[in-house]
Amino acid sequence: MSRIGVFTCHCGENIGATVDCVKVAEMCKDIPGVVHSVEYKYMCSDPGQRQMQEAIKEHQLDGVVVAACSPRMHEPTFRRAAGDAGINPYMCEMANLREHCSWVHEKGDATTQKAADLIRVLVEKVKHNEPLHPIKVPVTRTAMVIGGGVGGIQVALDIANGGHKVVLVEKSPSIGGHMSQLSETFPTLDCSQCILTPRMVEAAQHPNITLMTYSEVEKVDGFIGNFKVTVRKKARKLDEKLCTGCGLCIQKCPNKKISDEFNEGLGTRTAIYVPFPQAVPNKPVIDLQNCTYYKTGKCKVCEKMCPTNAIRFDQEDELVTLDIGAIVLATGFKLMKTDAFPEYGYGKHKDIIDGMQFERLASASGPTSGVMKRPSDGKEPETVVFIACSGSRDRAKGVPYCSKICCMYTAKHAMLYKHKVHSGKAYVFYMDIRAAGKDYDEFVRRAIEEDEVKYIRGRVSKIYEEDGKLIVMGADTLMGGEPVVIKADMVVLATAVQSNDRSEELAQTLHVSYDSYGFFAEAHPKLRPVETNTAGIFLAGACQAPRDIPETVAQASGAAAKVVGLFSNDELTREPIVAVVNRQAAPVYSTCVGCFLCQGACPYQAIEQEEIKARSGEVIMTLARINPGLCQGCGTCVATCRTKAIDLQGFSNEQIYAELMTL
Amino acid sequence: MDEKFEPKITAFVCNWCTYAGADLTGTSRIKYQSNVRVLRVPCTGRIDYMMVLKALHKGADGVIVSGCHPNDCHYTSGNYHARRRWMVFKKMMEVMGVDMRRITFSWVSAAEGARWAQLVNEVTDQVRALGPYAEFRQIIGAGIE
Amino acid sequence: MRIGYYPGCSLLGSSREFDESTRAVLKALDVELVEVADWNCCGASSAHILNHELSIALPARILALAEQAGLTEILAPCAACSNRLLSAQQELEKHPEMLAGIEKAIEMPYKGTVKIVNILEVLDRLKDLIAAKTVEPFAKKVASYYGCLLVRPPRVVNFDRPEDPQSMDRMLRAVGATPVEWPFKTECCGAAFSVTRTDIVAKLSGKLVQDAVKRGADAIVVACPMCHSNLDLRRAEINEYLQQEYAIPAMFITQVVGLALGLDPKALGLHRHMVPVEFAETAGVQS
Amino acid sequence: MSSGSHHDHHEDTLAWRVQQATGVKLAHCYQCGKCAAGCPVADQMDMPPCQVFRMLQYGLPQYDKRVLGCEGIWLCLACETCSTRCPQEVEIPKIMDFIRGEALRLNLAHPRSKDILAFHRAFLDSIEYTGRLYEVGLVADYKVRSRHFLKDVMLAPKMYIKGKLGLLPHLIKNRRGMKHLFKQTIGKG
Ligand SMILES: Cc1cc2nc3c(=O)[nH]c(=O)nc-3n(C[C@H](O)[C@H](O)[C@H](O)COP(=O)(O)OP(=O)(O)OC[C@H]3O[C@@H](n4cnc5c(N)ncnc54)[C@H](O)[C@@H]3O)c2cc1C
Ligand SMILES: Cc1cc2nc3c(=O)[nH]c(=O)nc-3n(C[C@H](O)[C@H](O)[C@H](O)COP(=O)(O)OP(=O)(O)OC[C@H]3O[C@@H](n4cnc5c(N)ncnc54)[C@H](O)[C@@H]3O)c2cc1C
Ligand code: SF4
Ligand code: SF4
Ligand code: SF4
Ligand code: SF4
Ligand code: SF4
Ligand code: SF4
Ligand code: SF4
Ligand code: SF4
Repeated sequence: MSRIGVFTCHCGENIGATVDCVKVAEMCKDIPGVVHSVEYKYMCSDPGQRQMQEAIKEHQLDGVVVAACSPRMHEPTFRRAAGDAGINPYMCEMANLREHCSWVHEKGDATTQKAADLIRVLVEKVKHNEPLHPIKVPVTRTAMVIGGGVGGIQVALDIANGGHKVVLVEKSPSIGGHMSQLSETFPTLDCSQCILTPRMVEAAQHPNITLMTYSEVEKVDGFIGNFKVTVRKKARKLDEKLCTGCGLCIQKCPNKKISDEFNEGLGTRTAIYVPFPQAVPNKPVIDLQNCTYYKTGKCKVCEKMCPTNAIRFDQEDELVTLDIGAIVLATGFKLMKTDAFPEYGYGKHKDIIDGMQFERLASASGPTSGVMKRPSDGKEPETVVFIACSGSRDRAKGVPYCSKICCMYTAKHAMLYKHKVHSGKAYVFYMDIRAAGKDYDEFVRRAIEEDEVKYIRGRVSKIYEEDGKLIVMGADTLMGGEPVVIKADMVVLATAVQSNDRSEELAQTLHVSYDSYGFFAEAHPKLRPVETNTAGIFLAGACQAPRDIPETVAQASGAAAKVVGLFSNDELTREPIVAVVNRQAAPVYSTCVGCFLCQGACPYQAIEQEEIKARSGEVIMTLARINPGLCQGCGTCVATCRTKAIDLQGFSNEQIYAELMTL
Repeated sequence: MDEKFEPKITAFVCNWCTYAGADLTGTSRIKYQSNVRVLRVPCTGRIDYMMVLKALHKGADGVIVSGCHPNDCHYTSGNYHARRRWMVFKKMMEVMGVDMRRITFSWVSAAEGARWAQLVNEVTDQVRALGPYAEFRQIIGAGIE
Repeated sequence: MRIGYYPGCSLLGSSREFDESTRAVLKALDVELVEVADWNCCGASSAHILNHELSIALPARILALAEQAGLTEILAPCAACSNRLLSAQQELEKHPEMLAGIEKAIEMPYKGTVKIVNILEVLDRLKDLIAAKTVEPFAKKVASYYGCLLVRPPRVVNFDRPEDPQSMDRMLRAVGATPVEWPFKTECCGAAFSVTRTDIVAKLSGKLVQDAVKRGADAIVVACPMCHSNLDLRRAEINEYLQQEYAIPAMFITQVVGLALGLDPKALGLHRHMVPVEFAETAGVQS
Repeated sequence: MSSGSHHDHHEDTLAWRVQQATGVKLAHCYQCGKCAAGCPVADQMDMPPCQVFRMLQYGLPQYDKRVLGCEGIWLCLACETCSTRCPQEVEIPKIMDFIRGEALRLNLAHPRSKDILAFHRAFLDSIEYTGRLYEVGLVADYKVRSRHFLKDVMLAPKMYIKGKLGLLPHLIKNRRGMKHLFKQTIGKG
């Protein structure tokens, strides 16, 4: 039988002025189960709390209702006090007499009656409360960062400098991402390699960072603080420990005409290769699709040349399973290809290139050593047209969103071109100029005012080739839609930023949400921008939405701070407001019938399938099981379950129906 | 209609938006009618509509269900599930002949203190005009024990 | 093979050779054409300019007649006709509320079950047979000209790709021709203004003729009578506008295929062109 | 909401009528100019398509009037180049069709539309009376209506020689049906 105490607070005049607190305390004495009911001026004051604690002991109370202000204000205070007095903190509830009654109603009997009703509801609830215990989960203090672009590198360095271990997983043979391909960067025009390469080296040499390049995440189990991640290390076909990176194998590989990804198809590489000279790690990999040995069974020149006998043709992929406490996704983006544009020739004109190809043409380390040469015939282009919003903001054939970075890099490209070809003409077709960063609009104005780049407001309808020129058919909407035709030598399309290949697949592996374009979804767009809705998994950079470098790095440091914050605990303590699926003795096991409707409803993927096995090992039934590490206590599953097999601790069916019965 | 009839209104509200919004009504000292009794749940997703029927059965003349605005759900999609279930529930109730003017589904955010007062007043007035919901308790009451 | 046939008005008059060559080629390929009895004009580019309902009722009558004849598929060689028929069919699918009024106007039930195909689709189905029966490869360089209505608007016609289409090029290659790479395959010739604004036609079609010649074509190949009229009938205006004597012939795809199959040029109506179908010996001959 | 807007009050502007009749939303046009950039006749239009939409977007009578009275709408060839490429999927020719109809209805059509109209009227007359296009009749009728008597006279004999000009109309059997069809559609307005 319950022994409940009720403590009604006047809150000075705040409650007392409209609610007759003395009368309320009297009325409460009649509620079945209430053995003690008093009122006091300020319950939250030290004497108030002490009074409650003494009453708990004196009257051997097993539950208390404090009728005072909003639980959103003082629930922790009174629960702590109740706990200190020796009862389970979750046996303490608050009735909100202030915000929901005295402040919003006039003085009178109805208000006093309402106050008593509010208390009655919570007394019924407390009667059905169960003692609960905060959930504690241990934390593995090793982070995994997936994606080794500038975002991933920054996350890894910040966490590592915070004193924790980091595993950086990169799918390509080198870290660096898109930034390693850039020539110079807006808005300062500093050399991309010069600022990135030192950070790449720092990441490689940091004692707390383990690089896993040429590797991909295959499987993720577990929950915050306790993930188990399986990574596939793809076979480079060489022993990284023996290889010194001398490059002899590369020099001698006879297979030299392979289109080079790093140079966006504007250069060539060998079958055994490092993607670019400053690659980290500087160890080659054999491209199985193009290596003569793997195609014909003959060659092995690289093996013969290698002074350290590092080549391993028989090397296989390796699966490694790691214990990880937190994961940061930083897998970046990809660009829409030029062949996506029917009206610009479906990619058949060699001199219509995308932004990244322009970066390689402008880069001192690129295929032309930074000299402006157009791809078709190597001539210096005298007129270059840049087309912004190519595929972006195009609901018909592209993506409806703005790619955010292209206004800026287009201004940069036009500028770089003018710096390299002084007599050249640069035209930019645009719809709006979105340059809302620090020093950004000034940068665009500089392109227009100082470098004399001509900006034309309009989209381009068609491009075709005639007498070695590209005829660009545009219009100028600032001249009432007048058609404008420009004969160009090269056209650069600022193609849309899209989510990276297979990002949906990766999101599903990690159980994080993604939007309809495949970008990973943040937990809240304004207040939790670096978290996902799966606890312990964070986001950085262009994998979430189009981003430039400053934003990527800022978000990366934010994600790192979250991880370091998480790792500052030995254990994670969580409110025990979680759902549970009932379990009963054999042969019933549970009222759960295994329909798994709850699984689809849970926003946090907290519901797993559990197999109940007979002693013989045969599966008798499959039941739902809630992972308390993942459950956030929303209760959606409870309402979804038709057999009432799930209940939510702290807001159980029994509690809520008990509350309803008092009405 | 009985001039003195004071309806009982039960409100199921989520902890993060509407409960906090109602708190704000208090801190802003906005007055509203005192007929409503609030039941706090973590999320509208927690609300099993049998609870709504139970409330009507146990004497409520009107029910309010209110949570976060679409896309603002603290639990990202709980209110979305609540809305989906609500559609089904509504159909079911219509078939059963429940007067849907008795049940109000709304959104009140943590910043909408005035909106909460307005909602409560509107519902209270409407239900007061409708009178006690005795039919429900007669027709269906027994069935949902 | 047996297929319904809707020639349309131009094929009875100004583009008789398209009708003649279509019939001749399909006959040679053992395709039986069943002409829709008592067909009417589809309304072409005039009806929709003046009245929306009329522009649907006219094609609907044709389709309903075809249904009554038990046809499941009809060939409309004229690109304008097939475009109008498709538009009307889709409009009625999208707006079933219009159906009652239309049925009342045409005094017939309309079900919308007839599939409408253009000449390139039919030829494409027969391409193996055509390749096998080709006796005189058309070893010329050609500019394949699709015009507007075969490929646009894509949501209505849903045929080939809207820019730089390939189906006619494939067929031309199959009969030994070499299509030139040119950018004006689907640029507008000015069709609707053939009679009223010959100045615009001269300009737009002139650009096509000029560019086709520049890119080395020996002939322009078309699949639409309106395109043909503009490129052939209106050649005098074009030449006057360009101040040049362009003699490059404009031929129907069916005429080209017919020649390759060894059919009599007269049966293909080649003598009816304003611009004679003649090729200089030196013209790029290759296969 | 299917209309994509939560405003249900509308004044009777041309834009509103366009939307009602064609289902095309003018607010979708974001003035990129791509339609004008590819339009084969934009350089001849006093008002290229994007500017037509810009004026309509205001919903002000003075701009509606300018749109209805411009020549550009009569020059549109319905070639669908613009709508095929429009990034916002605006069905431009459909709108042009409707505006031309409105221009005629309100007697605001540009004077130079007369020739074009004369042609289309002659065309439809031919169909109404014969069921099919009677080219000789069409040309003759058009010349009378447009008063361009001499234009194309030189072409006719050549076409005759080539067997392309039938001097007699092709009559369909059910000519009564044709008349009925016209009466039920265009005859209603
Ligand atoms: C043409 C162009 C010019 C630009 N110029 C500028 C400029 O001047 N200034 C500026 O501030 N910004 C510029 N940017 C933007 C800049 O490139 C991005 O902001 C930046 O690269 C984003 O970094 P990131 O780390 O998020 O992504 P990325 O650079 O894309 O790096 C992602 C990394 O993750 C790896 N990865 C992907 N998937 C997986 C997986 N499943 N598992 C493991 N690894 C994976 C990738 O291989 C890559 O290494 C430009 C962009 C473009 C396209
Ligand atoms: C009209 C308008 C509408 C907006 N709408 C949106 C919107 O819809 N969505 C959105 O995302 N953003 C919006 N913003 C932007 C948003 O307001 C800012 O991004 C945000 O407030 C920035 O937060 P902050 O903490 O950096 O700065 P602030 O909000 O300016 O806070 C700075 C605080 O520091 C205090 N302070 C200043 N100097 C000192 C000092 N010397 N010592 C101690 N304290 C000091 C100030 O008193 C203040 O409390 C809007 C801004 C404006 C102007
Ligand atoms: S030759 Fe051997 S050591 Fe040198 S880079 Fe190649 S694999 Fe490494
Ligand atoms: S075995 Fe392959 S990688 Fe090695 S040298 Fe030959 S082609 Fe190059
Ligand atoms: S950033 Fe500029 S160019 Fe890029 S999509 Fe947005 S508006 Fe267009
Ligand atoms: S200053 Fe503000 S309003 Fe102006 S362009 Fe920038 S963001 Fe837009
Ligand atoms: S909804 Fe209920 S019965 Fe179905 S699987 Fe989940 S817990 Fe089991
Ligand atoms: S209470 Fe919410 S978070 Fe927890 S398992 Fe149920 S649906 Fe998932
Ligand atoms: S192309 Fe479309 S969006 Fe652009 S101006 Fe024309 S109608 Fe408007
Ligand atoms: S349909 Fe009309 S407006 Fe559009 S491109 Fe063709 S002629 Fe121009």
